[in-house]
Amino acid sequence: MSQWTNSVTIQRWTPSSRYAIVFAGLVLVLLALAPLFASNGLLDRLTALFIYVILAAMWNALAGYGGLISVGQQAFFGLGAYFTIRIADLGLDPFISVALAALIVGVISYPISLVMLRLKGGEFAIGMWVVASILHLMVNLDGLIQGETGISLVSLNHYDSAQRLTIIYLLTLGSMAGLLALLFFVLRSKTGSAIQAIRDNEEAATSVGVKPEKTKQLLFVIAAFGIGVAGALWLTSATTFLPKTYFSVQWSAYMIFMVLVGGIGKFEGAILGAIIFFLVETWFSSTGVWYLVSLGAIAIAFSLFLPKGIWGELERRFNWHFLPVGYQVVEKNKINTDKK
Amino acid sequence: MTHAVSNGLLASDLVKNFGSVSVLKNINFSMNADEAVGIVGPNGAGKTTLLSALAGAFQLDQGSILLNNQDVTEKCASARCNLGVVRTHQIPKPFDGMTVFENVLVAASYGVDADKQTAYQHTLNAIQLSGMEHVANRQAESLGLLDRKRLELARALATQPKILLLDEIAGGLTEAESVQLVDTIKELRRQGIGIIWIEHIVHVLLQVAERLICMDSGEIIADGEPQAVLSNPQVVKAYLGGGIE
Amino acid sequence: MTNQIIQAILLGGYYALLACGLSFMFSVMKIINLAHGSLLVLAGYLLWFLAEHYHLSPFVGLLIVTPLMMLIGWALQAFLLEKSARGGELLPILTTFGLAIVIENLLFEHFGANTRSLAPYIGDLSWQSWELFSGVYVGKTSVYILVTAIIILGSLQLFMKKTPLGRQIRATAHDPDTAGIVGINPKKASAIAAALAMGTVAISGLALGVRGVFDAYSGGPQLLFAFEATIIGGVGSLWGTLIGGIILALAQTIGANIHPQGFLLGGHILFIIILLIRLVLAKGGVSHRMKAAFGGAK
Amino acid sequence: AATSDKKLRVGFISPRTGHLGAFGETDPFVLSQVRQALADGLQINNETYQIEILDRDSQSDPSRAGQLAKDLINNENIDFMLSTVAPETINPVSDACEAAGIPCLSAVLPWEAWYFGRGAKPGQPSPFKWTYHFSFGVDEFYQTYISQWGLIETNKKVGVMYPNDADGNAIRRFLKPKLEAAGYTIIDPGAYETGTSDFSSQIALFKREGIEIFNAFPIPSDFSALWRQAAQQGLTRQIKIAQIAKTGLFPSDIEALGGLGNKLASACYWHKDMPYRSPLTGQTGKQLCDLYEAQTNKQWTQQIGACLSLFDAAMETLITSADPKNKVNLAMAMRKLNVSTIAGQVDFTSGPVPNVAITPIIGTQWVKSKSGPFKFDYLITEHATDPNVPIAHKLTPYNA
Amino acid sequence: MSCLQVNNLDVRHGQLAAVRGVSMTLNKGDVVALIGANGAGKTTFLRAISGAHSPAAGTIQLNGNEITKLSSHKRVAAGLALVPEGRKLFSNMTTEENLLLGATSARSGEWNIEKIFQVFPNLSKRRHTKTGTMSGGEQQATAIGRALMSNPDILILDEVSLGLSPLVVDQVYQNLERLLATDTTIILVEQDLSRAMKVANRAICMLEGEIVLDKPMSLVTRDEITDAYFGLHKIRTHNGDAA
Ligand SMILES: Nc1ncnc2c1ncn2[C@@H]1O[C@H](COP(=O)(O)OP(=O)(O)OP(=O)(O)O)[C@@H](O)[C@H]1O
Ligand SMILES: Nc1ncnc2c1ncn2[C@@H]1O[C@H](COP(=O)(O)OP(=O)(O)OP(=O)(O)O)[C@@H](O)[C@H]1O
Ligand SMILES: [Mg+2]
Ligand SMILES: [Mg+2]
Repeated sequence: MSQWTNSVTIQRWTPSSRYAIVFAGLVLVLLALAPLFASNGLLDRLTALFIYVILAAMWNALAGYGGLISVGQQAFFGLGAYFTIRIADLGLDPFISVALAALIVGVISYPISLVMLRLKGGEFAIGMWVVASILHLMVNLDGLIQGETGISLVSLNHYDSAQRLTIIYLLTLGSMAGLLALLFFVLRSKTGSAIQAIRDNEEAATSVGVKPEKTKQLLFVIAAFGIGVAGALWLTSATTFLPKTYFSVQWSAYMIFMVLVGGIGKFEGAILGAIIFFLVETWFSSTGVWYLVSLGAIAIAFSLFLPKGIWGELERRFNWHFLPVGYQVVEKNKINTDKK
Repeated sequence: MTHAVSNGLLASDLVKNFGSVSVLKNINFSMNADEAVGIVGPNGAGKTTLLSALAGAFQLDQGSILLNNQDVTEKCASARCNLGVVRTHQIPKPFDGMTVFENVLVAASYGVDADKQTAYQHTLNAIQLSGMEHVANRQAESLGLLDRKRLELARALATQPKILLLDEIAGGLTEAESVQLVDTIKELRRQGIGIIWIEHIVHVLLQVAERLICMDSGEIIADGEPQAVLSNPQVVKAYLGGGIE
Repeated sequence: MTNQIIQAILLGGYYALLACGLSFMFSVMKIINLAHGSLLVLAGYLLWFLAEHYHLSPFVGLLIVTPLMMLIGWALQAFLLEKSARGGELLPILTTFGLAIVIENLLFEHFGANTRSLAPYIGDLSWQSWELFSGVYVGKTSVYILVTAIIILGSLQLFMKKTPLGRQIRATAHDPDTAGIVGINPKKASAIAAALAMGTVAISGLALGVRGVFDAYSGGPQLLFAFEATIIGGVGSLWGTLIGGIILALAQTIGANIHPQGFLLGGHILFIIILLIRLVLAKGGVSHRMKAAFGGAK
Repeated sequence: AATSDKKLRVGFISPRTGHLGAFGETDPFVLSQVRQALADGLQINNETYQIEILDRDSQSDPSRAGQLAKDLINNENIDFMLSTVAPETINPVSDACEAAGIPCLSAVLPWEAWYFGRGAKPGQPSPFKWTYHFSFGVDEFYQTYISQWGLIETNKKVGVMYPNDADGNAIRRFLKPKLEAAGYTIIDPGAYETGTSDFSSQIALFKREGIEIFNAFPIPSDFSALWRQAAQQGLTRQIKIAQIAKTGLFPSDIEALGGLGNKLASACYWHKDMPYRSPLTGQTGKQLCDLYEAQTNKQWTQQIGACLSLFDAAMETLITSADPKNKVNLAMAMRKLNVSTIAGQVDFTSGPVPNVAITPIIGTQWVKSKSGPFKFDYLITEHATDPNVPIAHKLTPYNA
Repeated sequence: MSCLQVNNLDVRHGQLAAVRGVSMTLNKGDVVALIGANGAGKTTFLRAISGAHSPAAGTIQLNGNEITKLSSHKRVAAGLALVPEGRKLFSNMTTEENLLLGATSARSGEWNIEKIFQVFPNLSKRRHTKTGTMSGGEQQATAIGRALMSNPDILILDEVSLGLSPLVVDQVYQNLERLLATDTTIILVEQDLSRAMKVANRAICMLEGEIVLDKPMSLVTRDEITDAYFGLHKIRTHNGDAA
């Protein structure tokens, strides 16, 4: 009776994924050394790329794994930047302000999650947009911000320009690596399975012991925190805080584009999507309006014709699983080989 | 047949309305933790609703539920699952985006307090018990109806239930398939798991149930030894018609 | 105070008119159309274009733009919505969001950055008013807009309930495959539904252009207003949308009275509160009684 | 020096598209004039430098403006940055230059919103080393308004609509007390959020108070909604002077208002009838605008001259710096800049703070054109901040 | 004359060939019991016939007319009606509305709403009830009624009795027998062999996407069908079958 259960084992890492992790580690080291040889322009662009990766990974965690599609995540992007300004205005070092601001965003997102997670589907999606509008308007009530005109993080001027660029670069790189690791850890844990189960069928998940509220709240808060970090870092790199820009729904458009193109619900997909978006932006954003039109059109095309994105397609064709969060049941004598 | 049970389920005075329709009307029900109870009744009688009430899928309008003398009325489905009461769904609700193994693993990890290796073991056992070894790595989305129903069962089993609530898991099975299913359920009975089983295919149900309940219009109209219930004229009139016996 | 309440009701009519197409798509076709705002602006631009270049009064322009928008609705259904609706509940959100970005940037590409209004093309009507009683004026256009909202929502409601076509549209929205099996042409039914929705959007576009100004990127706020009106009034009830619009406008007015910056905040916060109340009502023992009470009113 | 040294790269970032696209609409024309004038290079310290202008469109998007600035600085190695129009473009560009140590000159944005808006504190030394700005400020508005409003007999009751943004806040904070001190009664319902679609409560207040002067700093879409509602609810009938700023600068804004646009009072930061000549192109305002109208069939706008004046000042900076490749020299040259441009004198030596030079604001009125070819004429009604500018029209009451 | 002819039909679900090279000819008045294990492909086959699922290869002819490419609503107009597995009623609409919808592409014929209510008298008191809240039996009756409203030549019933209580199953079959009197051609999927054998005059068995048995009911035995059910693995377990 019990032969089968004894003849199989559970595989999580595949050889290719081991190589991938080592490779990712090497890339990180290389990136960390970049300030030694890269030009200021490159460092600055890479900083933007890292922030895109954070945004895509967070939105993907929420939508791809949690099934929570939101067009209001700019709420936390804006808040991250706002609190950085607010705290720095009290006289704290701007980089310490970044960390504090992200924490505050995480904390604030908790009560928001209590309300918003009760909504489903499209109501959640647009409800979050309304939340973003509310937060935007509330931030505007702060006299420091001067309404839509915004204000700059002048305390950054204490650092000289080269030093400042390097600090921001390394801080962003570190944040990205840390946040990706955090996400990967959470998604691979049993919480990750629960998150996906809730996405697919909340009622069934509840009936086998999952606590959907808690699990979703955790995911929501992590995503908000991550996006808060992104917003705060963006501010250090851009210096100027303008409520309308930071709370713009455009950020949601970017996140959606990155995740759809890269591959929704694929950990690697979000990263790939961010890189693609970054390249597209670098090469084509000078075409202005047409660039934005194409972003929208490409997002539509992907969601209709390649719903699993580029990574999903690669995964299907070549059976790549570099950063697997799932499980495979394999026969014990076939272990250590990638499944066909 | 409500009697105080120190070890089992005791539901008193359950009332549930959907809008203006009252679906459960003062249901009183009890079972011992090691009993096998069959539930029959016409369509729309409220069987599934009763099962959902016991499993904690919604809040009752009135009434209370005791499990092993502990009041669980206010407890949600996941808490009740942790206490050992778990259900399957009449219309299967698989986690479409996950493999069969992952589906069952969620149940094994959350239904009962278990470390990782134990959870794996529970998962594999449940998969084997419900005959899904060959599809363990399949995406649940691609399963046919039969395997979906099996998956419902496997998921429920992986939570190591003490009382298992089954909702029409034999519907649409061929004869051979139902034989297999009955064997599985009998195995669970040997392990001492209590069972409540809703089924319209009465002859399958009778192979397992030691006690039969018939519901009609939100009320229990008969409860007791299966043959006696089946020959109850009220049951015949409301449920069986001339179809059986 | 009376004056403000009257103005708020008129404003509510405007929101309801903005929301018609969205509410219709949401309640009947189960699609949340995030491109609604941009389509509204598109209609506004079309009317503006006819007025500016062919000197057609926007009211006459409507005779051209409405069929045009209906055609667009048909095309949307055929090429975008149908396929995305099959991908589950969330896919249309993504595709229509993408569509919104495409439309607004195309509009920008074509019409540039200047804000436009239809008011100049309707002459003095744009600011004429009636004096209701001493000191209380109601703008003529505002009244027309409210009346139009009532007429459109009412006739849509009747159409969906009473006519075979309305029935077919509802059935198709519920399950297009089964609709086909039953003998309904699902493509035709949903194309008609989408065309109807976009037809109302043409009229909403007129209201938008007459009451205020728009530019290519004005769609977002309009979408939020429309969505809020729809949700506050209760999804599935077209009449509710009218009530929703008025409640939204009242909340904004109250917000504005509490704090000069509270106009938009008031509306948004009310929206969140209503969502919460709805959720609380849907749970718990009192729910069905409350629902029965409210439901009867709809 | 090697020939490559004799090339100067100048970045220019303005909103060509987006919400503020109306401002940048004329930039291509101005750029073509500037490039033509610089075709043979610029003489600096007896050497000829080729000037390459790298113009970029901020799309009215501040984050894009900041990115473009960084791109120009890091990848295009520009020597000098220019930027114009509104905080959305200028502030992020200035911030990027300040961060990277690149000289930057900008114009057309009330200087308070540029200086304090970027975090400088009154009474403290200027935190900016690399960025300079010339523009009008609150005080110019004050002088112009006092002068303009004195032209017509009123009850001196002013209803104001100042939004919650840098301009609005600065105006409320600095202008309102001055106007009150000058004997005007200010009815201020408080800051409103842009995007508000109903102004009934404010209109009711103004009617109750019987205001005869109306002053607002709204964005165009807000004003259009506000003013129509004011007309519908009977407010405009009592208004003698409707003085608006920030909106109504361009003919298209006014045309969009239809009949309600006629006789709106405005104030311009440049006018084609200003009696100045561009040192760079040698053109007068009138010549410049006639050329524009002939080339495009569109009515002239005030941004044409303002934009050219930025280039006038920039080229003068390069010339006076002696060594334009030296960034510190350039910054010092800006600090000492005092030059006559097509928009009049730009003088950093007498500014209110070291990084700012003040330019005038001229009272105007939109009047239905009698002779065409365009629908409205934009006529000068007063010249308190720059008496060289000729007055062409007597301000007429709005409700007359 | 044959009223429905299927030639070499292949139907796929993505990679999976659910129906493989199936041919079948139906004559007017046939009452066919379509039998097969779970996943044999019955539903897929019937959905392909009714146009809900387009086949990968093969042809379908109705009354001599090619309908392979026709969309499902046109097949209804041509005289084919399906009562789908799981009933698939429009649950947010009333019984009457569901029935009226069935008449959208109706041909002329004897069926109309009053006649349906005559045949299913228990429905008439549910006329204005939303079908979503009705009992399974009432729903099944409505589904059959809805199909009849189009006055079909061929009526296809997929798993008519799935999930229904014995009493309701009886009712459904009583109603079916009334239909038989009207000379309608019927295809019926039914797991309950005894039932199927009682009403049908022809048995077709499917196994793994293919037809493995096709005979008049009078000529088949129970064992033959059971064999066909499971292919080679013969399992003969007759548990206390319905008496
Ligand atoms: N969520 C709901 N909202 C409204 N009515 C409901 C809901 N759930 C069930 N009902 C109604 O309650 C009644 C009982 O439903 P239930 O599913 O419990 O019946 P059942 O006995 O399981 O029937 P079946 O044998 O057909 O499965 C039915 O009339 C059903 O329509
Ligand atoms: N939507 C689908 N996607 C993928 N595979 C499917 C789908 N529907 C059915 N299948 C597969 O096609 C095969 C035939 O299924 P079908 O439903 O036609 O069988 P059936 O004979 O009607 O079975 P049952 O008696 O369970 O209704 C099965 O293997 C099933 O798993
Ligand atoms: Mg049930
Ligand atoms: Mg089937």
